[in-house]
Amino acid sequence: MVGTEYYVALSAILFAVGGVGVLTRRSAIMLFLSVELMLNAANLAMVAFARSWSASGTLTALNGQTAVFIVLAVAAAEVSVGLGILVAIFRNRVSTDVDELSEVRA
Amino acid sequence: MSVKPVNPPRDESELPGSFSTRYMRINVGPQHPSTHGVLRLVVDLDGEQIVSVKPQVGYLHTGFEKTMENRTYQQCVTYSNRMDYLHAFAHDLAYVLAVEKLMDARVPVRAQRIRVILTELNRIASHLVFFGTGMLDMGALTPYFYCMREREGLMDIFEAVSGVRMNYGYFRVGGLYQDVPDTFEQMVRTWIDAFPKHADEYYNLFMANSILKARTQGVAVVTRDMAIDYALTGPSARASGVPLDYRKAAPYSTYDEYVFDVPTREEGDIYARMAVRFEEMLESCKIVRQALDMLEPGPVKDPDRRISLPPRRELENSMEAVIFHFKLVTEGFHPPKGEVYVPTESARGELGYYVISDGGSMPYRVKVKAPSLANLQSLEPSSIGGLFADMVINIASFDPVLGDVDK
Amino acid sequence: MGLLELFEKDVQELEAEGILFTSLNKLVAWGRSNSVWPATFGLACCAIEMMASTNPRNDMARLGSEVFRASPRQADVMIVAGRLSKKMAPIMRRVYDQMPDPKWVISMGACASSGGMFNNYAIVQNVDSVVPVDIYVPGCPPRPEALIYAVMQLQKKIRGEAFDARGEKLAPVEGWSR
Amino acid sequence: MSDALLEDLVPLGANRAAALAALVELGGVAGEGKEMLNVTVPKAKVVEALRACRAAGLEMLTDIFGIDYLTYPGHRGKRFAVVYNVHDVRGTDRLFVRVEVDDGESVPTATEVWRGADFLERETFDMLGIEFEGHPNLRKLLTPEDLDGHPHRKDFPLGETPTLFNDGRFLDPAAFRAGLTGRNPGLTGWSGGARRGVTSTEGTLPDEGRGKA
Amino acid sequence: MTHDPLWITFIKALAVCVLLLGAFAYMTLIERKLLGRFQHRPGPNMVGPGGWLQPIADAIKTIFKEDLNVTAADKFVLVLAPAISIVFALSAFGAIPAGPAGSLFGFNPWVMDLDIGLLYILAATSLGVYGIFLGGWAANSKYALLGSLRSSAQIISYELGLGLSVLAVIIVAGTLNLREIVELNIWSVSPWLWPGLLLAFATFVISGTAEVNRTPFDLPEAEQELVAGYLTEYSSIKWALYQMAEYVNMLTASAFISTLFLGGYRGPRFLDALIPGVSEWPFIWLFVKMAIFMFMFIWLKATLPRLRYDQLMRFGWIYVFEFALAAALVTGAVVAFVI
Amino acid sequence: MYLEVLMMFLAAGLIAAAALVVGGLLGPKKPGEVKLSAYESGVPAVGSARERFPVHFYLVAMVFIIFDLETAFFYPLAVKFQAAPQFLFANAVIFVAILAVGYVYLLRKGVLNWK
Amino acid sequence: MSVIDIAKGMGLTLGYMFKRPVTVQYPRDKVQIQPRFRGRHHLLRHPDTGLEKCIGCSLCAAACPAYAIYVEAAENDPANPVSPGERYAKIYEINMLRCIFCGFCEEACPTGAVVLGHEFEIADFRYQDFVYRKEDMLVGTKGSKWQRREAEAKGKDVKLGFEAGPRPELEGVDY
Amino acid sequence: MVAFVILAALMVAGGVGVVTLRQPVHAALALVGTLLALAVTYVTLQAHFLAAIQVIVYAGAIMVLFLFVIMLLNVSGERTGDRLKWLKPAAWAAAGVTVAGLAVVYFLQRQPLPGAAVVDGALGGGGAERIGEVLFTDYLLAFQLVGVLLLTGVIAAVSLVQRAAPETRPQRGGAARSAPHEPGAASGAGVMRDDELVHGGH
Ligand code: SF4
Ligand code: SF4
Ligand code: SF4
Repeated sequence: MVGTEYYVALSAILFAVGGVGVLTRRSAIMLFLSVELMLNAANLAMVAFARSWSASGTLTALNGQTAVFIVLAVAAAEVSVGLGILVAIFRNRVSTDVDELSEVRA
Repeated sequence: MSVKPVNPPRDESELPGSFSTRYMRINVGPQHPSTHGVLRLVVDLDGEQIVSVKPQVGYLHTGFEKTMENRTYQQCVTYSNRMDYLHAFAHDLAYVLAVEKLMDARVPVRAQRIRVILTELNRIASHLVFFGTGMLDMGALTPYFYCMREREGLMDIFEAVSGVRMNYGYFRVGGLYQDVPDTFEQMVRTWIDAFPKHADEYYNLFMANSILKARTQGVAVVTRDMAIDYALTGPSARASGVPLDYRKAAPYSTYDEYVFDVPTREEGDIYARMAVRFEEMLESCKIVRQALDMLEPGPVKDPDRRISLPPRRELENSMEAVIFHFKLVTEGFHPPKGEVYVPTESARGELGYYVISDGGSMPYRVKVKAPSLANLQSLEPSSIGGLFADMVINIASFDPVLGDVDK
Repeated sequence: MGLLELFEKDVQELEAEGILFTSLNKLVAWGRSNSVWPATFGLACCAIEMMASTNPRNDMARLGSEVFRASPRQADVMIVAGRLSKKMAPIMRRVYDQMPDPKWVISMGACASSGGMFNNYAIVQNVDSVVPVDIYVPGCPPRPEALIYAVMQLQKKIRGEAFDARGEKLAPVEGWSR
Repeated sequence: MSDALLEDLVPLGANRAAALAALVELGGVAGEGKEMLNVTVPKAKVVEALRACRAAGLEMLTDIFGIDYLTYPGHRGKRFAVVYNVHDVRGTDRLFVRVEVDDGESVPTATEVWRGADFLERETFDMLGIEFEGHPNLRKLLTPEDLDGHPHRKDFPLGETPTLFNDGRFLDPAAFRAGLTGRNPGLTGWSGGARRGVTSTEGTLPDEGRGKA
Repeated sequence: MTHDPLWITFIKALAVCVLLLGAFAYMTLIERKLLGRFQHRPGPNMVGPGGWLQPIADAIKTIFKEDLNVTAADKFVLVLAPAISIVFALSAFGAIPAGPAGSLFGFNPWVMDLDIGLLYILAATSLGVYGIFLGGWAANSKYALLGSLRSSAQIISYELGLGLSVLAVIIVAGTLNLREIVELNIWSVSPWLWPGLLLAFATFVISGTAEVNRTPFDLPEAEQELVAGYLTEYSSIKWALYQMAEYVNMLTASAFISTLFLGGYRGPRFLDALIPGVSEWPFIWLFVKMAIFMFMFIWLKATLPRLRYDQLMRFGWIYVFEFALAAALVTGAVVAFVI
Repeated sequence: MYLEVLMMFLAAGLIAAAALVVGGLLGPKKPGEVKLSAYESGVPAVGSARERFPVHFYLVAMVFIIFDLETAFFYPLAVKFQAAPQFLFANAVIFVAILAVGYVYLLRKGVLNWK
Repeated sequence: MSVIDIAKGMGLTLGYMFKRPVTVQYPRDKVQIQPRFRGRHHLLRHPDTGLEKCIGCSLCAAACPAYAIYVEAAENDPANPVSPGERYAKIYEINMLRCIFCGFCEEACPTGAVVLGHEFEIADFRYQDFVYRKEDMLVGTKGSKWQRREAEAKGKDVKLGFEAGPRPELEGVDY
Repeated sequence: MVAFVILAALMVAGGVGVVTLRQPVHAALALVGTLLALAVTYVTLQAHFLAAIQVIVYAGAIMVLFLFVIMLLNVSGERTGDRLKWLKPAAWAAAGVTVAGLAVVYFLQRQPLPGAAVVDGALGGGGAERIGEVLFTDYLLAFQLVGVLLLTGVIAAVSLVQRAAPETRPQRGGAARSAPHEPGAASGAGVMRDDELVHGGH
C-alpha cells in the first residue's frame, strides 16, 4: 500500500496547481474550474487520512469519508450559486473577464 | 476601462441586459425532412421559442404557367395535375372546367359524376398522405405506413381508370379521356366499404392519442380574423371557423346533387386542422357513394367535334373524321376570345384557373390560383411565439404542396 | 508495402491496382450494394412515389434500403426525385458534396433525367449537369416498383456487374472521379 | 356590358352589388368576363377600391396576378393589368378588381388592406415586374436571384432546349410547334414531305447527352 | 463471493463487448423487421437467407465509408465523443449478473460483482451524457448543438427519475449489490410493499425509456426538426459508434430493469417443480426478460408519436420525479411502520 | 475486485479504439471544402453555431445537481434503512420536506415549466 | 395522459403484427398491373399481314407535350411495303427520358400503331441508351434495352416482373 | 504503487490542463479527466461509495453544469495575455514553494500505515452502509443541514438567474398571439428582414 504521505503530497500539488489557476486565469469560469480542482485536492487528502486512521476504529476512520461526502454537497451548492451569479452578471456585462468585472463596480 | 463586448450585438434588441434574447438563426430546408419538399424557412430562435419565421419559396419553381402558354389546350391537362401532385384530379378538374366554360362545352352527366368520384377519392388520398407525413413529423412512424397502404388501394383505382398512379391527365376538355373500365365500380365500392373501418383504426391510433392531443391542441392557433386576412382557404380555414367550401358555395360538376356536410371547427389549432381533414375524408366517402349510386351509363365526352377526338373506329371509314382528327391533334381547338375563372375546392383550398384565350389554340395566359401559396402565409403568424418543434408540425398542418406553392 | 500504407491507400485505388484480394473486394462490394441508404431528396411528384416505394405494398425495406437518412452524412445514394429547378440546383450540389464517399445518384423520373415536359427556363434539363448520375429511371412518375428495380440496378453497378450498350463495363463508383 | 345584362348572367349577391356600387362610385368600369364580374378602377384609387370591397363584405383577397397584353390580338390600352380576386367569406360572391398599368408604372400596395397580399404581390412583381409601392418587402419570390427578367412577360423566352435522339438528331420544340400551328410551315411531318429534322454535324450523341441547362 | 482470475475477467469483458456489438447489429435488424411487421410489411428479408445478413452488409458498408471530420469541428473532441459514448455504454453492462455464481463452466457469469453495482451502472450512464454533449458541441453545427443540448438536458433530467426510483428497491433489499438484489427477490418480502414497488417500477421503466432516448422520448434524434440532432455531422464509423451506444444502452437498460425488478437471471421458481434447477440456468432467463423489454421499446416506437420538448421536461420533472420520490417514501413508510 | 472494472473499461476502450482506427483507415478519403462544411439543409450555414443558449438549460442542470445530491444522500440511508427504519424514515421525511420547499419554489418560479 | 387511448393504439399495432403483410415482394413475385397502365411504347404490326401499322404521319410527335418523339417518314417501296399506307416511318425514335408516359401519342395515332405497354423496368445507366429506336419498340421485342442486354450477356430469356390483364389496344403484344 | 503513479500523473496532467488550456471546454474536459482519476484513487483508498458518488455528482452533474454554462455564455477562449505580467511565473513559483514545503513537513513526520487487514476491517471498502452508519449517527445534523444548504442553493441560484416567472403558453385560443396579425402591422418588425438572408450558394 502506498503511504498516506504520497497522497497528501499529490493533494498538495493539485491544490497548488489549482491555486495557480485561480491566480492566473482571467475568465471567471476558468477560475471556478480551478477552485473545483482545489476542492478535490482537499478531498483527496481527507480520504487518504481516513485510511490512515482506520486503526482507531470504523467510525473514526469513516469520519474522513463522510466529511468528503458532505463537502461534495457544499461544493455542489457553491457551484450552482457561483455559476448562477456568473450568469446573472453576464446578463449585464457580456464578458466573463474577472479583471473587467472588478473594474466596473457599478 | 469600459466593457468590451465579446460579440458585438446585432441590433438594439440584443443589447446587454437581454442576453437570452440573442437569437439563433436556423435554416430549415430547403433540404430538410420536415418541410414537405423544398420549402425553406429561415427561423430565428430564442432558445426553443420562435421569434420569426420567414418562408422562402421558389425552390420548385417550374414555370407551369409560362409553359402552358406554349401548349395546346389539350396538352395542358398534362401540366395542371403536376402542380398539386397529391390532389392531381382537382387541378385537372379546375383546369378543364375553366376551359369548358370558355368553350361552352356540354359535359355529359356520367363524365361529371366520374369526375366527382375520382376527385373525392383523390381528396382522401391526399389527406391520407397529409396524415401519414404529418405523423412522421411528430415522430410516429406507423400511421405513415398504414395511410400509405390505404392510399395504395386508391392508386390502384386511379391506375385502372387512367393508366397512371399519379398525374393522371384523365379529365379532358369536354369529358373524360375514355370511359372507366368495367371493374371500376366494384373497385371503388370495395375500397369505400373498407375505409370507414380503417378510419376507425386510424382514429384510435393517432387522432385519439393523448400525446398527439397534447402536442396539437391549442398550438399554432389561426383565428378566424387571421384566416380571412391571410386568405386562408380549404380545410385549414374551415378549422378556423371560415365555412368556405366551393363545393357548396359554387357547386360545379353536380356537387349540388349530393348530400354532404362541410366539417368546420372553431379552434383553429393544429388539432382542428387535422380533425377537419379527418372528417372530410369520411364526407368524401359519402359523396363517392352517392355519386356511384347515381352513375348511369352514357357517353363521357362532349360529342362536339370541335373539342373531342372522333372515335377510333370512325377513322377507318370517314374521311371527315380523319380530317377532324388531324386538325385537333396538330392544332387543337380554338376557344373564343375571353377570360374565365372557375373556383373549385381542392384538398388544400380554393383552386381556380384564370384562363385567357386570344382565340388561338394555346391559352394566352393561364393563372393558377393555387391554394398552397396563400395558405403558407399563415404559417408565419401562427408559429411565432410557439416552439420550434411545434413549427414543424405546423407546417404539416397547413399541408402545403410545394408544386402548388411554387408553380 | 507496409500494412498501414496499404490501408491508407484508397480502397478503390487498390482495387484498380489489383492489390486487394478480389474476395475482399467482392465482400466490400456486396456489403455496399446491400446497404444503400438513401438521402431524402424529394423534390416533387416523384418524391411521393419514392415515399410510396417504402409503403407496405412495395416495401423497399426488403432490400435494406428503407433507412432514409435526413442527414446526408449518413447516406449512400441520393435519389433525386422530381424536377430540379435552377434555384435548387446549387443546394442539391451542396448536399451531394456533403455526402461521404462512396456515393451514388439515382435520377428518378423524366424531370430529373431530362427536364421531361418542363422544357423551360426554370428547370435543369438533366441533373447530370449538376451531379454525376448513376442510374436514370424513366417514368412520370416511375412506379414504386420501377424505383426498386432501379435500386437493384444500382446494386448491380456497385457490384461491378453493369455494362452499357457498347458492352463497356461501368466502374463501380462513378461519382468519385468527378 | 350593362349592369342589367350582368345581372342577367350572374345574379348579383348582396355583397357584390354593394361592392360594385362602391367601385362605380370610385370611377370603376364594369367589364366583360364569362360569368364573372370585372371592374377596372383607376390606378390611384385601387387601395380605396379594395377597402370598399372589404367593407362591402368581400372580405377575402385570394389572389393578385398580372396579365401581359403585349401580344394579345386587338388589345388597346396599357400593357399590363393587375387583377385582384376578392370574394366573400362564404365564397358565393366574387369580384375581380382590375388596374391597368404600363411598363415601369407601379401600383399602390394592398398589404395595408390584407396582410395576405404580401406574397401575392411579390409573386406578381417577380413574374411581371410590376412594382407595388409601399410593399414592405418587395423581392423576388419564386425565381432564382440571378434570373434576369420576368418570366411571365410575353417577351421573355420560354427557354426550350432540343430533345436529343440518336445519331445527332434532335427536335427543337419551338420550331416544331411553329410548324404545327402554321406559323412556320414546313417543319411538320403530317402534311406531306419528310420532316426536315435537323441533323447535327456530329455523328453521334455526345457521351453525356444532356440538354444544356 | 468468489472472484475469477484477472485474465478470465478480461476475456469475459471482451466477450461481453463483442456479444453486445453482435447484439447491437442484430437488434437493428430485429427492430427493422419488427417495425415492418407492426407496419404490415415484412421488413428487410432479401440480403442473405431471410434477410439475416443485412447487419453484416450494413457493417461492411459503414466501415468502408468515408469518415468525415468537419472543418469547423474540434477534431479531438469529435473523435473522443463517440468513443466516450460507446465505452461507458459497454462497460455499464459488465455489472449485470447473468446467472448464479460459478454457473458458467465454473466461472462466474458476470464481469464484475460490485458492492455498489447499482451505483456503478448509474454512474456509467451518467457519464454517457458526455458523449452526446461533446459530440454535438464538437461538430459546430446548429442542428447538432441544439440537439445535443436538448438530449443532455433530457438525459440528466431522467437520470434523476432513475436514481430516485431505485431507492424503493434499495430500501427493501438493503444492499447495492445487484446479485444480492436478484437473490433476494424483492416481491416476495411482503405484499404490502407491492404498491410502492409497482410505482417505482413504472417510473423506472419510463425514466429508462427516456434515458435511452426511445420513443416517445426520442427527442435527441428528432429527425424532423433537427435533421438528426447531435448526429447530424457524424458519418461512417463514428456515427455507427453512437448507434451502437444507443442500442447497447437499450440492452443495458432492459437488463437493469429485469435485474432490479424482475428477478434478473433467476427464472420463476415454480418451474423448478417441473424441471429441477431450471430457474438457476444462467443467461436464459435474463435473456428472455431483456427480450421482453426490447420488444416493448420497439413496440412503443412503432406506435407512439414523440413528446414535445417542454412536455418531456415537464413530464420528467413533475410526474416522474414526484412519483419516484413518492414510491421511495411509500416503500420506506411500509418498511418502517407496517412490516 | 475493482480491477475487474478496469478490465471492463480496458476491453470496452479497446473495442472503441479498434473501431475508430479501422473505420478511419478503411474508408476512402475524398475531402473537399464543401464536403467538410457544416450541413444546414443544403445552404451555407448562416452565422456560427457557437451561439448562446437559453438560460433554461443552466437552470435544469443546476436543479439537477441539487436533486442528484439529494438522491446521493438517500443511498446510504436506503441501504441502512432496515437498521432503524422509523428513525431513518423520520429523518428522510424531514430532509425531503426541506427540499420540497425548494421544489415548490422552483415550480412557482416556473423553472420546471419549460417554456 | 390517458393510458387507455395509448393502449388502444398499442393494441392496434400489435394486432397488425400477426397479420400477413400486404407486400408484393416485387422481384420475386410479379407485380399486378392494371390493364390500362402505361409503360414503354410498342409499335404494332397488323396481325394478319405483319406490316407495320405506322404510316409515319407524325401525329404522335405533334401530340406529345414533351416533344419526345422523332419521326422521319419515307415512301413505301410498293413491291416490298413496310406499312400498308403510302408511307412508313423510316426513323421512329422515342426519348424515354423525356417521355412522361401520358399516352397522348397513343390517342393521337390514327392507325393505332403506337401503344403504351406495361413494361416499366426501363432504368439504365447512360442517357444515350434511353433513345429507343424502332427496333427496340416493334412488337415482339420483349423487355427494355437493359433487360435485353443483360439477358443476352447471361444467355437467358428476358424475365419481366409484372403481370397484367389484357388490353385490346395491345394487339399482338405478348408478355 | 504503479497504479498510484499512473493516477497521480493523470491527475497532475489534468490539473495543469485545467489551468493552462485556452478553450474552456477543453479545460473542463481536463478537469473531468482529473475527477475520474480521482474517483479511481478513491477506490484504491477503500472509498468505493465515495468514488461512485464522485462520478455521479461531480463528473455527472457538476461538470455538466459547467459545460452548460460555458455553452450558455458562449465563452470561447479568453483574451490572451496575463492578468498581470509578473503574476504567472510568481504564481507557479509560489505553488512550487508551497508544495515543497508541505511535502517536507509531511515526509518528515510520516506515520506508518495500519495493516491491510485493519484497513479492510475499518473501512470495509467504504460501502454505502458504512457511510450510512456514520452519516446517520455523528453527522445527522450535518445531513439535515445539507438539506438546508441545498435548499438555499436552489433558491439563491434561481432567484439570481430567473427574473420573472415565464408565463405559460396559452393552451387555448391565440389571445397572446393575435396582436401581430392586425392588418398593417409589420410582421416580426425589427427582428429580421428577408433581404439580409444569405442565399443558397451559387
Ligand atoms: S417526372 Fe413527372 S412525376 Fe416526376 S417530378 Fe417530373 S412531373 Fe413529377
Ligand atoms: S407518352 Fe406522352 S410523352 Fe411519351 S411519347 Fe407519348 S405523347 Fe410523348
Ligand atoms: S405512330 Fe401513329 S401517329 Fe405516329 S407516325 Fe406512326 S402512324 Fe403516325
